[in-house]
Amino acid sequence: MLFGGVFSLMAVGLTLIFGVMRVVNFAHGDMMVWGMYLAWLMATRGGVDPYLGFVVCAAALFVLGFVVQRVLVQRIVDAPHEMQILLMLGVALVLENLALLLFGPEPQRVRSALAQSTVWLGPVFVDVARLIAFAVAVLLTLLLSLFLYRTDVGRSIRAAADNPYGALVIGTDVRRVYAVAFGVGAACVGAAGALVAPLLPFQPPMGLQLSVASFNIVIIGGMGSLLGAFVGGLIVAVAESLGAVFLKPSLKELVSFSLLVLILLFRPAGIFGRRAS
Amino acid sequence: MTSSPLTRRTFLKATLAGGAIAGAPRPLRAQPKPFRIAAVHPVTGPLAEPGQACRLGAQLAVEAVNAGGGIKSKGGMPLELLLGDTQSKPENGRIEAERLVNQGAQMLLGSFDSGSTAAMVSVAQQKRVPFLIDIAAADPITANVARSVKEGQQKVQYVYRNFPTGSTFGRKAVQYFTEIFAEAKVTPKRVALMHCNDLFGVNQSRGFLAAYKAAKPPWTLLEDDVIPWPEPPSDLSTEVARLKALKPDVISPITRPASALLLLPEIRKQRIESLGIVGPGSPGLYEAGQIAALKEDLEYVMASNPWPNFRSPKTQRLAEDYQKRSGGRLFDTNSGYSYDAVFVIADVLERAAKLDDPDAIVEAIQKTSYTAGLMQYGGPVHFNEIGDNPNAIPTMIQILKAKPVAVWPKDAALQKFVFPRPKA
Amino acid sequence: MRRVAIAAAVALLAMLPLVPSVFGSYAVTLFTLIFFYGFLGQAWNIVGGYAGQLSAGHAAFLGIGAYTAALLSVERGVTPWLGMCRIIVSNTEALGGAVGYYITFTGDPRQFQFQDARAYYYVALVMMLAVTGIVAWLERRRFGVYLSAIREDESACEALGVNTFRYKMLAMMLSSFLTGIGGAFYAFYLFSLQPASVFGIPLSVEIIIRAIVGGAGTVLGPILGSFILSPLAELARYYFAQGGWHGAHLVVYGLLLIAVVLFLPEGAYPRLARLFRR
Amino acid sequence: MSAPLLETRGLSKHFGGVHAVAGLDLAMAEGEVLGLIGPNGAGKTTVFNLLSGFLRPDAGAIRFRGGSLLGQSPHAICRRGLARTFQIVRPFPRLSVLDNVMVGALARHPAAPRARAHARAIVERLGLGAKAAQPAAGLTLAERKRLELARALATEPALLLLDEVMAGLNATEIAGVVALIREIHRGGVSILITEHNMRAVMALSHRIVVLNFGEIVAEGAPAAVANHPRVVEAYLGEEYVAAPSR
Amino acid sequence: MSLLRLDSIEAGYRDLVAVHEVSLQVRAGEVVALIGGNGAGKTTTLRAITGLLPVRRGRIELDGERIDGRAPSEVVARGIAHVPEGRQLFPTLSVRENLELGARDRARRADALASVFALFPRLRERERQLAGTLSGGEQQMCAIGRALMACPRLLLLDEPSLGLAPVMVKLIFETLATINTDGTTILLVEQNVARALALAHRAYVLENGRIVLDGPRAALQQSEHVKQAYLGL
Repeated sequence: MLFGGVFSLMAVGLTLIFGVMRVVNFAHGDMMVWGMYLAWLMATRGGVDPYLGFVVCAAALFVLGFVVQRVLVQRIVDAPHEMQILLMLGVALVLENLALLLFGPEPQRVRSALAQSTVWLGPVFVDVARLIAFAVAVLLTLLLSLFLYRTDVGRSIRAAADNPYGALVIGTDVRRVYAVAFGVGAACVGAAGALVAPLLPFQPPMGLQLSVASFNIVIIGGMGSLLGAFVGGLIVAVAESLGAVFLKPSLKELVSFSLLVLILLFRPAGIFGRRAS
Repeated sequence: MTSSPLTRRTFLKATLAGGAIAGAPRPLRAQPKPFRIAAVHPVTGPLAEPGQACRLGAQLAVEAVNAGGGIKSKGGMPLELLLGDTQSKPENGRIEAERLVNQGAQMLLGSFDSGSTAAMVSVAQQKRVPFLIDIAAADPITANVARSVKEGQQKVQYVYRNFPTGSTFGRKAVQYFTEIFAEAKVTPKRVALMHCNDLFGVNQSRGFLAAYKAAKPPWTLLEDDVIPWPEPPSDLSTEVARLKALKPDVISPITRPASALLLLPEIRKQRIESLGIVGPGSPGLYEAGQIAALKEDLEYVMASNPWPNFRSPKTQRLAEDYQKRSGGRLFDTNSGYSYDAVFVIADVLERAAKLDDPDAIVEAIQKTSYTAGLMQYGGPVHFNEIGDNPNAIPTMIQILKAKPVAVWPKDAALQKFVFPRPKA
Repeated sequence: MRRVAIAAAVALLAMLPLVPSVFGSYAVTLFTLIFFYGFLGQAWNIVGGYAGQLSAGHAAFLGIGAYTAALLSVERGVTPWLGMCRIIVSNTEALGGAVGYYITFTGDPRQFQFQDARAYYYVALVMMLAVTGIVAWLERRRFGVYLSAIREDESACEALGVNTFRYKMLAMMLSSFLTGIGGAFYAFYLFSLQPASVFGIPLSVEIIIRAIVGGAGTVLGPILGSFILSPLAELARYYFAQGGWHGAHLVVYGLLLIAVVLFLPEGAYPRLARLFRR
Repeated sequence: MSAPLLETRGLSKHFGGVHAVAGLDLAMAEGEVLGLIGPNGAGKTTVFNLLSGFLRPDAGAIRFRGGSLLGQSPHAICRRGLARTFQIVRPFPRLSVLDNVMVGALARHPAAPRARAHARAIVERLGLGAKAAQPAAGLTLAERKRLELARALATEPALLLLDEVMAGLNATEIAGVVALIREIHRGGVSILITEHNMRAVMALSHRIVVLNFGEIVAEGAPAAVANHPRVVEAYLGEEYVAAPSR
Repeated sequence: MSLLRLDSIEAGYRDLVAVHEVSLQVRAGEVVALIGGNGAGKTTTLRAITGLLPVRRGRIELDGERIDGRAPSEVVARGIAHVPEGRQLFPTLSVRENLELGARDRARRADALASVFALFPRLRERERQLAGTLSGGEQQMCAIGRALMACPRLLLLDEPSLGLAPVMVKLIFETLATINTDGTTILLVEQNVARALALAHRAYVLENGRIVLDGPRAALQQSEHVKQAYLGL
């Protein structure tokens, strides 16, 4: 359940990129893995606790996202949808294997003093680290929505997501807005990566799995809907842990998959999605 | 953390150099043409970690053979490794084997996971290239070939394996459990089995359950309450909560490195009291990185794994060398079995009547009786009618003072096991 | 001219049967896999390319096909030749418990096993050509025209009397049936089957990227894509997989993939077709 | 009078609180050209969507050639002989003009060669012959409108619903389309047309129904309707405006 | 000197040339109408001015400074605001957010907002409402207001009457007259030729991508060609 916050943050990043550019970021999970490795680097080399280091991770991933959009995605915005998927798959492949080259194949885990302790909340005991990850992730999501709803750049991003032509007509530098949006989406997942680095062992090939998890959440919540991604993350986390309690633990993943199928059958646009007109 | 990026760079350099030595033809003296071996392992993708260990083990062995004068009966012929990467995907096992055979490989070595190993079998049988499996546990890989030879569909078996089979793992684990419990004078009534729900974990747990049913030991396995988890997991708290509800005497996990990093701290956090954690054999419970990350959580944990024979000074020397070359990784199951496989091949080549005839090599393989291996064997390396080495067996190891130590069977033990685990 | 392009492609294809007698078995294996992926890409093309329904779950059908064929053969001695025809009838009960099958290597053609690897080459070639022939034939028929129209505008199709649901369903069934056949081939070519590898998303990705690179929704796209990407992967492996830089070849392959997308943003076939038209 | 070709009884549809169509009773005889006019938002397009099966009515009945159309899917309705065009033209952009028309023709001629021949004839008849092999994406608006007509015609309908086929065309082009519709009508097709271009719709229609707020406000011969005070009120004398609605 | 000058520009989409050698001028303070049938190239001309379409030949000058080849953001920054066909609002953003996005200059935003609200009191009432829920006329007001937020020297309007009830069309055109009186130059594309000619000082008639007629309002209102083709008389 407490993973929900992080799930949400990761999905919010994906849905932001999709909502604005209509590009499915297949390298999303790999960007998250890079967030984890950056947190790990800082913790092992500089002794920076990941609960502080996530800021740097987010910044670094922002730059990565910005550059990917400017240099690669921007060039094929008009190409068919599937070509963009292909491009992002190429990026994912490069990111995954660069991580393998640089960091090696062993699973890593960041040690944070906080990750060791637990507190008792009434009858259940809770991991302090998870509690913090959840709180920070929710806080970041709130900050993101403040950014989107209260700042000029944020408004431009929402405007470009709503109607790119309209944004162009009124003189918005849409290319810059796109790059910023991609950067912010990547920063979200980078921060999410740093936050779970002390909780979740990570290896370079994990990216695909994380991408798929994000897609599930976003589809369940509704493509392009920030609220949907946020609530979707919580729903999936709750559904999975409930599923694990009441069903065989091995069916845990099946739960979110079935949820996905149900959503696709009965609400193809997702819980908070609007049908394209 | 032992493998920081700095040492990683030295590791890369080391393996790069190793690759160059093993990979380049050596025009130094007027040596005979090198004998080429295709070493196919999953060095990228989800299985990259053990795959890279296998590759480095094989590379070190080739260096050692060549430094020792190559294959003496063939005029000091050196060995050369041609390297292949399955990317952890079966179809690449086949195409990499084909590519390397095309580049002149005369024997195949590989490939850690059973899927790509099976795909390589077809290359071996169709193209008549002898194949020594260094690691892959699935019984049918060799048994199926042996059966088709027996039934006359195939003339010759080209596939041999120097690694315990899945059924051996189960049988030996049950045997060790029984012996250790007897030695410790306990009879656990509630042994709880947990496993990762991937191909490896499922096969391993099935083998263990089957062996338990067959052996009918005095201790009791909770057969109906086996707890699986999806691999890699994101959270094991519910699984461990279920485990706690079982009130286990002994916890018996089959892990992968990633899941072990979650499982053991979770067991501590949920304060499950038990006699100890004894696994039927799996990675994740003994590697240097895991010990560094898990620290006291791994202390006293036992697992039945193929293990190097550290009583031998030769093994100790190599383990040190390996640690230096790998940037601090431990010489263990994967590097060890790949290392031994190269030496078995060298021994075979030494004895083979001629090398340009695969059947002559096969004949030499079938007559193998090799005793200088670095791993802990139950006897000399030899191959039975199925093509397996019946003396390839696991050893019970235990983490004692942050070091994995062989503790059972008695003749392989470096120290006495500590069981039940002392209360903290 | 479109005809010239097709004629050139046909001429190239006509040379393919000669490959095994000219090149070594590595090339034969490489081509076999190219054909295999061309076949699967073409099967995907029906639903994903022509009908425009992006189906990432395709590997699931491959998996079911492969499992059924293998199970029928391993457990009941039914020949996969027959299994290939009844793949669509999936054996879910047996699938549920299956965790990896290994097929006995017999070299018996009746068991769809061949001592000579070239046999697989021809089977894969015929499979690829046959499915391409089917797609080319369907493209000019009612089925093909309807699928393309559905891709372009579904409700306009409805207004013109097209039962879009029915045709999407038919496309899905045909595509799955063909993918299932591919699965049977896969199982007996590699002699083992594991859910993780056969059902995985990575395999779906492998199938789809080839069709997209070549040009989704065109007859020759998936084949072209397979002929472009497989050699690129091999080249990357050949030059960058040696030595200690584990993963370097996949970085290179990823960069090549990115380059292909940037230079051929509509896929290779439309570009090629334009070249011929000039 | 024999049984009407098309008949609706109490046809109603509301979106949220808005009654787009409220209890519409409409009847059309075989061979008739009926004009359906009204200001923007009067409910004309909703009526078309209800008749062609793209929307389900909340209440009411639709009978066509003696059978009910309620609950029928759009493709089934098309096969029963009721074809429509869309106000915003929807060609299949990457398909050739001929293939576009062929999609319609296939509804009557399942064999591709016959459908193609039939489509070619219609393409020629509607003056698109020179562009038959081009992708529809490259057509001008006027040509797209013709293509839209051609596709609908290829399904060999008994009744053709034309939704603003003249919107956005210039005077010459409008004259061409009017002639074309006359010709189609002569070929035995009944026509229900909505149009903002009053001159054209007055010239074409035998009878006109004026819709406002989902209800019929006037009905009758073109000349009579044009002078009806409620119609004048609804239109505020903007009869020469050829602006399409949104 | 003219504020805007188009010198034989050619522009189009892919293989299609939509306007050929179009030359026109708009002097400061004027309302100029660009009329013609659908597909004549009116929208294309406006899009070329704003930089939404590349100009293939010819040149566009604003105040003697060349602006063709510049990105829309730069063109807008130089004082041209475009109210596109179909309004192109941001439907899930509030009216106020839509308006604020139109502003180029943060410092003058509050003033600009106040004057837009003064011009369209209806927008102030609906300030917090999502733009997608406005009626068609209100949406058109919002689109014009959004363009005015940039405090433009030249306002380009593309079919402001499209799809609006007659009462609303009347209101919009009255407001446009006010905007012009307040000092904003207007280039108007409109199919409602009668209304357009009533407002404009001068007009150009575009057919098949070429200017076929131009002159002061009165001359065009009298033109037989215009009467026949566009006024339906």
